[in-house]
Amino acid sequence: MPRWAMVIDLDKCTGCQACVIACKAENNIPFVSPEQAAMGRTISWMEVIPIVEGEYPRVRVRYIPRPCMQCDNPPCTKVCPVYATFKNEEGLVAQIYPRCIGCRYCTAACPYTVKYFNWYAPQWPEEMRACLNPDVSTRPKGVVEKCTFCHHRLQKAKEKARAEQRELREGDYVPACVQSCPAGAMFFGDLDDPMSTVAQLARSARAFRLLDDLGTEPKVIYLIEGEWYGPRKRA
Amino acid sequence: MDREREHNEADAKLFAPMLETGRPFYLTVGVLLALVLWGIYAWLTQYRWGLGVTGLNRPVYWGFYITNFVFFIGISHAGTLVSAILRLCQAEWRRSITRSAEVITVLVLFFGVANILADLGRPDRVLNVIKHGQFHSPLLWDVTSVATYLTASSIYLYLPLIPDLALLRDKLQMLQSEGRLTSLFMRFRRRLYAWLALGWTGTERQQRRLNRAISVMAVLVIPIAVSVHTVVSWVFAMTIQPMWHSTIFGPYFVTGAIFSGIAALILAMAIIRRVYHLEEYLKPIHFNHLGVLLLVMTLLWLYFTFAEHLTSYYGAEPAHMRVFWTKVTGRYAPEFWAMVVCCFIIPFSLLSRRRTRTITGTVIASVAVIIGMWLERFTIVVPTLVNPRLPYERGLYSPTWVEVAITVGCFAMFILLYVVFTKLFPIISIWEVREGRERALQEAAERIKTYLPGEEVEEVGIGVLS
Amino acid sequence: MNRILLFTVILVLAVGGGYLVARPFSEVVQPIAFNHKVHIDNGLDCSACHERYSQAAVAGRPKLTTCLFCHETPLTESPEEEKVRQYAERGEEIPWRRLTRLPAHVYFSHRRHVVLGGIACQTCHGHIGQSTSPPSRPEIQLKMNDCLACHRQHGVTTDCNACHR
Amino acid sequence: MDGTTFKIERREFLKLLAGATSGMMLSGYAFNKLTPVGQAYTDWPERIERWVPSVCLQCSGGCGLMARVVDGNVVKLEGNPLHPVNRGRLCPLGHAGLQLVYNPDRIKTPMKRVGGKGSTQWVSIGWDEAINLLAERLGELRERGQPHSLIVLDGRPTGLMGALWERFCQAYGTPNHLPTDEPDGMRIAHRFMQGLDQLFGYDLENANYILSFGCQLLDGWRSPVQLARTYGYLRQERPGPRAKLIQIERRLSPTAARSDEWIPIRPGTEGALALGIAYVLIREELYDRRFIEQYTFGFDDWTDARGQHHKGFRRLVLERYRPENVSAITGVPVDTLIRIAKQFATTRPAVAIGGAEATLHSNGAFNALAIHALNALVGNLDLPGGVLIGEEIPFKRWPPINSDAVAREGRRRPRLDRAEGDAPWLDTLPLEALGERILNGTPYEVQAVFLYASNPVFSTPTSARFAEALERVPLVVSFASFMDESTAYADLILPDHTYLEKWQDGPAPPLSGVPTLGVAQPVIEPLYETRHTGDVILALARRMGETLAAAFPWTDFKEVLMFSVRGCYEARYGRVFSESFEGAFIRQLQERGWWIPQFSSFEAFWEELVKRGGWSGLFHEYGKWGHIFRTPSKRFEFYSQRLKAELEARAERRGQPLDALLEELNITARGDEVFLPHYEPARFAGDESQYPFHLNPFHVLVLNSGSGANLPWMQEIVGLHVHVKWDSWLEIHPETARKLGIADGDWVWVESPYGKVRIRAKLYPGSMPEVVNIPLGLGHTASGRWASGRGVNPYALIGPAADRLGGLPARYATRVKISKA
Repeated sequence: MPRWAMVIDLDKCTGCQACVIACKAENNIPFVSPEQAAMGRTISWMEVIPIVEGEYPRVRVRYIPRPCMQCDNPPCTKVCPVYATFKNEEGLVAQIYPRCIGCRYCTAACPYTVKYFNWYAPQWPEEMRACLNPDVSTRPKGVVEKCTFCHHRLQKAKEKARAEQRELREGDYVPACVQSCPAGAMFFGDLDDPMSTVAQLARSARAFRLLDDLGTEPKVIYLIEGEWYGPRKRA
Repeated sequence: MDREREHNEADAKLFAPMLETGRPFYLTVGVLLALVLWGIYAWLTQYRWGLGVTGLNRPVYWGFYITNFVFFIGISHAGTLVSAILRLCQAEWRRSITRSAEVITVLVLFFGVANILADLGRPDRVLNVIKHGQFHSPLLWDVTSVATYLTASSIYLYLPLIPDLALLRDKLQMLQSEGRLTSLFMRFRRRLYAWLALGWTGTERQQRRLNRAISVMAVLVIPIAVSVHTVVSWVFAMTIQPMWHSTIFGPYFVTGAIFSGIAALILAMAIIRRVYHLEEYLKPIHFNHLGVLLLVMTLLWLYFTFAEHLTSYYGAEPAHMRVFWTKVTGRYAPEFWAMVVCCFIIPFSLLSRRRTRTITGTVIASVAVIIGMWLERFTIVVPTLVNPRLPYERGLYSPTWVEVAITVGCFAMFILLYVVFTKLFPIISIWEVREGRERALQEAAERIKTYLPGEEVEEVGIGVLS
Repeated sequence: MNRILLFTVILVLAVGGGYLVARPFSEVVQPIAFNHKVHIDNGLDCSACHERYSQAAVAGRPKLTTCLFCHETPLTESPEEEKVRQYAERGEEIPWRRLTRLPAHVYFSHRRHVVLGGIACQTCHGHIGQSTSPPSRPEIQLKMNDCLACHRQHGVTTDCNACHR
Repeated sequence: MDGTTFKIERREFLKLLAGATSGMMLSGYAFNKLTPVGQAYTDWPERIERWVPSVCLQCSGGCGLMARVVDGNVVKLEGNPLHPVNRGRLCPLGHAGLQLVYNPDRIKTPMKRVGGKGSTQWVSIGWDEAINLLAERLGELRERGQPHSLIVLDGRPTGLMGALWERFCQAYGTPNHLPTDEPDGMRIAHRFMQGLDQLFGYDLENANYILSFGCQLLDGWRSPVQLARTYGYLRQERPGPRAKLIQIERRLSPTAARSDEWIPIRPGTEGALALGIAYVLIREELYDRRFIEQYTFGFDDWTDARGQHHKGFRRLVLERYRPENVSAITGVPVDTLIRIAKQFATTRPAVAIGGAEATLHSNGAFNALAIHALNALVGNLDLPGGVLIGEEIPFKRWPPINSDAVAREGRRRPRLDRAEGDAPWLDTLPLEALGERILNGTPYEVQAVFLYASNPVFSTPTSARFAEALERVPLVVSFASFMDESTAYADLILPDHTYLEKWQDGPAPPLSGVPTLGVAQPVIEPLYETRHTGDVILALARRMGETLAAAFPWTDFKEVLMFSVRGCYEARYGRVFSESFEGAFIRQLQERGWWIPQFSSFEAFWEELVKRGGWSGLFHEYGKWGHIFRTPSKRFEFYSQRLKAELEARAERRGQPLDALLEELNITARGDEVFLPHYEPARFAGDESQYPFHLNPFHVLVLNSGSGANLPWMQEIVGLHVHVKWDSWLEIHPETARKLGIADGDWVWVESPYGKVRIRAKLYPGSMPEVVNIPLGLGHTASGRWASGRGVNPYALIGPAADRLGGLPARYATRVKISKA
């Protein structure tokens, strides 16, 4: 069984947010009105966290793209009372909308705050419904949602590979954010395959994980900014 | 029979609320009903449009409802726990207050559950909790323990009610035989009492069995009550969120629960005393005793609060400190310090002196504690959520009219049900008061003798544990 | 006692009435009384009309052009067959109604099940191939437990993610 | 007793009745829920999926797209992996193309204004009627001999559409095909120093040191995805140490944030800093001596043919731009300046790039000259890692036009945006001045305005005046897809397709020096009654008489495209987009001079071109020394002889002394210094004592200066670093804010001599104490439901100023004051 993981090279990231919008387009994420947005109800499975540090003129802005960490030891799945969020055998933390009762325990338990709630039923102008992705359902009101590593792409990739009677290859399955990253800062693959790009990069001395000390074992691995003379990869 | 009449005359005031109803009652019910309807309307609005009509957001996913949930479950400790402990301790002054405490417990639990339902994004799927329940979720523990507690405390309310129901049955029977029972409703009530009284006649055997059942339940209900609030606290403590993930949350919440429970009980007693003119049954001494209990809980609460915050402060983990400062000096400082004033400064200054430990004093302290404890729940739930671990935009939370209405509706409905209960059932345990009047003095005297040196007295077959 | 009886009778009537009122709306009425059996007996395979079941998620319904491939000129004297040409004259597609449906949050791939999994059409669609007139409701009403049972039996994934997105 | 029983019975009956009814309703509802309502299930998605290549037109970056089309709808846009510009990647704005195409606010049919000027009522009309109407009105103008009174404002003047408009203007007889896209100030330097009129590329992938003077490399400059790709490559893909990026800018922009060092600088003094760096290079002899000797002119003092002695660049710099002087002007510490200069000189290849921030000033042209001079000092022209002078796309030339007498006469009239009709670069008027000219009727009355991809009422300083001007013009025609601020003044609206609905060419902006052309087919059927503006031009021409019709021998734009790309087929170099490994081999062959045709016929070429999405030139030939210096001296000219000649010619024509002309052009230098890169103090609107802050209206990648504002996704991510969504914000230095008593999130008034806006202040340590920043692109008053009424438009504050030498609008030359609202 593969263990899907993402590597994000912060040194390459330009903070452009292409990943954010690629995700919204791929996963039928509704936009909310400006008033709702001001209340903090924007849904953004992939979000870039800006960190402004230092004082003028030595100011630094770091951009940290943040999908669901797909923890190996997820604090959210433990607290779900109805098995609406769970970790599947490939390590993806799933979110099953038709099961969810909307108690928002998982959202409160997630130390990365990656879970979002449908405060209202999502809405689109009629014209825009035409460009919804038919591979992904639109969520009803009152359920929790989050980044799924575009697992519908995995299902399609698997089906395609099987139809072609071959094993899944690296690059067959890539989430929309990784696919779109203009700077090539994002990598995706099987962490259990020692030869995969992500596994190699995960071993890099630049590698770190967000809130690593919490023991959540995230499968999103970051590479810190700065000079580095180790092996390099082209996404 | 003579003795019976004697008693009845003495306790006429206890029967009065159930037999006579005046305008103030309807007025009260009317007002409460209006508030309840407002709450229901708010809930329907929320059901129709979704939780978007509340002020909740990301990252403040929980707000008023969860606060209310914890608060109501806390209040529920009023009863059962206090009355059970007092019973087990054979505190004689308990006799006139146990019932009002137990009723609080049973009724308020419903509103704890109701607030959880109000908080669900998909209340229509609530049965998933049973169909697909996952026991690794503390929420399931909650479901289990609250359900158990509701069952146990209902039984615990019912058991001591049986002799009183029989009294009522007999009373109404008497009235009917005198032809004074004309209304259909009264006749229905007579039948209801008869049915609920389970044929109680007060024989020795029945008495013994009842006492035994009550004492078993009293023993049983204490661990359940402790577990309920511990589990409620674990909903928070089992996450790894700053200032939730705390080992003392169990006892801290239980302490707070008993604390607020006693306060609620004092308030309820004071109102009952005033409205139903039960000054003879609920005496200053009762308030004094409960006041002392409240004082103890105040100190205990302060101890836990201090311990909880000091460890956070001293450890100085950045994530914890953000929450800490939000409470102490930041956005939620007004709520936090109001809580300290309400939960400690007011009750402590009033209750620590005998001179101010009067009925008025304890009532003021109780009102403060109830407000303070609600604020405590609020300052536990919200500031942590406002400060997510990652440097997101900090959330702000301001409840909308829907949350206020549902909260008010819950309080109103609780009070309404309480009022209705007092109109249907004796809010002071009549038989226990009688029992006290008949036997307790002598028993107590004998019991006290057993404490004294020298005199070897045979164990007296009294008390609940016999 | 009478009262209880009366109440029961009214309840039964009410539920039954409601069902009867709702029933016509829930029936699937096809624009043409299509005879599956005749087509199968004439040697046509499912894929002749449901073209893409082996390549894609959706098996597809026959386009008018597919029908006209054979029915350009009358093969029988059936008035139903005539309707095909009437649609053609009006330049309209035949508005076939969908009989077997899944909820919107379930993702089902025909290729995956039929080609990769080797599941026979009949497993889910029953004896539609033997029907002589369009059924008004599917013969087999699939529930999630049916899916799960089959998945377990074949030892394939029971991960919720596999079907729910 | 009986009475009571009856009563109960009746009540009971009513209850039962009610119960029965509700029971019936409930059960009916339940059954309906359980089983499908047959009638509703005619909706039967086939899920037939295709991927269609296209070209993104959200900005001028020229990225290739792959559109995922399911059942006739585009459901996702991804990058075309074969396209050399973006290699399968896409920026946020590119993804949001979906929200543009499926935007509910699109104009759905041609429309005609009813009720005359000033009315806001339009009626839908048919295309035939619309085109006939337009042909008639334009015909009248020609009959009256006033074809020149038509102006075409073209916001996308590159590529075939620009050429088509130009040809239409030629055949029709107007000189007024006026570009409205933001000019690139560095072009001035290319013209004066190298005699070339084109935009240069920069070989960033091979550079080791990039000195950016306010160039928004990662915020939408030229081709955002290509730049981001390059950035990633420079950071962690290329072998060897990471390239250094130094950002000299007045704001910590995302580019500055991602650079290795941010050097805040006083607005408008970038040229001085460049000269200060030049000082260090010259003083420490760190410049490329061989290059200076062989390929430059005017570095050392020189004597002209008449024996007159002239000052050289070296002496000017050594005399005037000592680091302490430069530090005093720019506010950049001396040690920083020296350090940067030494790094620039020693970390080769090093390249200096000027951006809009440095050149859109009243002294923009001289800033550009100073910055470009640095590239010459390190000899990094047309070399790996340097400035690249690229090839144009080899479009096939269109047949010449036989224009009639009316057209020829019209074309002889002066262009409306030229102050005196002399050399094209000198004294070009910015857009706002154009508005004034229309209002004043000078030099002639304007009778018709075409708005193509152009929204001057939104993106021009003193836009109210421009609106007035449009009110005054008898015929305003807009080809916009949205009811934007300018289209609101249109008498006729002929909505164009969106880019996913049409054939188009997508030339990539020059960057790698390699000509790259994207070719796009319609991805979906047009959603509405819109029409390709190219087709409209052709249809219009056909209806306007023989001569015009003859100039356009094509039936539709697709034919224009096919005709033109034949040039690529016949170019004997380059290749239809291909996988990089495949391309690498062909490239090696071509670099060695081999040419193997890829296709046997044009048809085969065309088919593959459309399927793969475009054509590219594959490689850049470095060091074409004879080709890149088209100056009188055939060298790189520090001392611009062309500038001198043209200024003198103008002075002479006017019969005034040169100094008087310089005075008029606001040039303070005199003598030889004028023609050398030197520092001219920038002028700012608003007195410093009254308006203490510089206003910096900055670009945001996702807004693309305004067109992104009606895309909800873009509104959601607009102000990432200050946590602002759906709104504008004012970035202010925390200390400055404290002094003014402004807290984060407070409403403030920003007032310039030209206007006043109310905006929310955000404390941002990345703003300079004396500069406040407002994003460009919000504050629409029209343009759709999501754009309209959100945020403020900084153009309301900006004065109509320009660099009069280079014709650059001085967008960054306004001062403001701030007060709490």
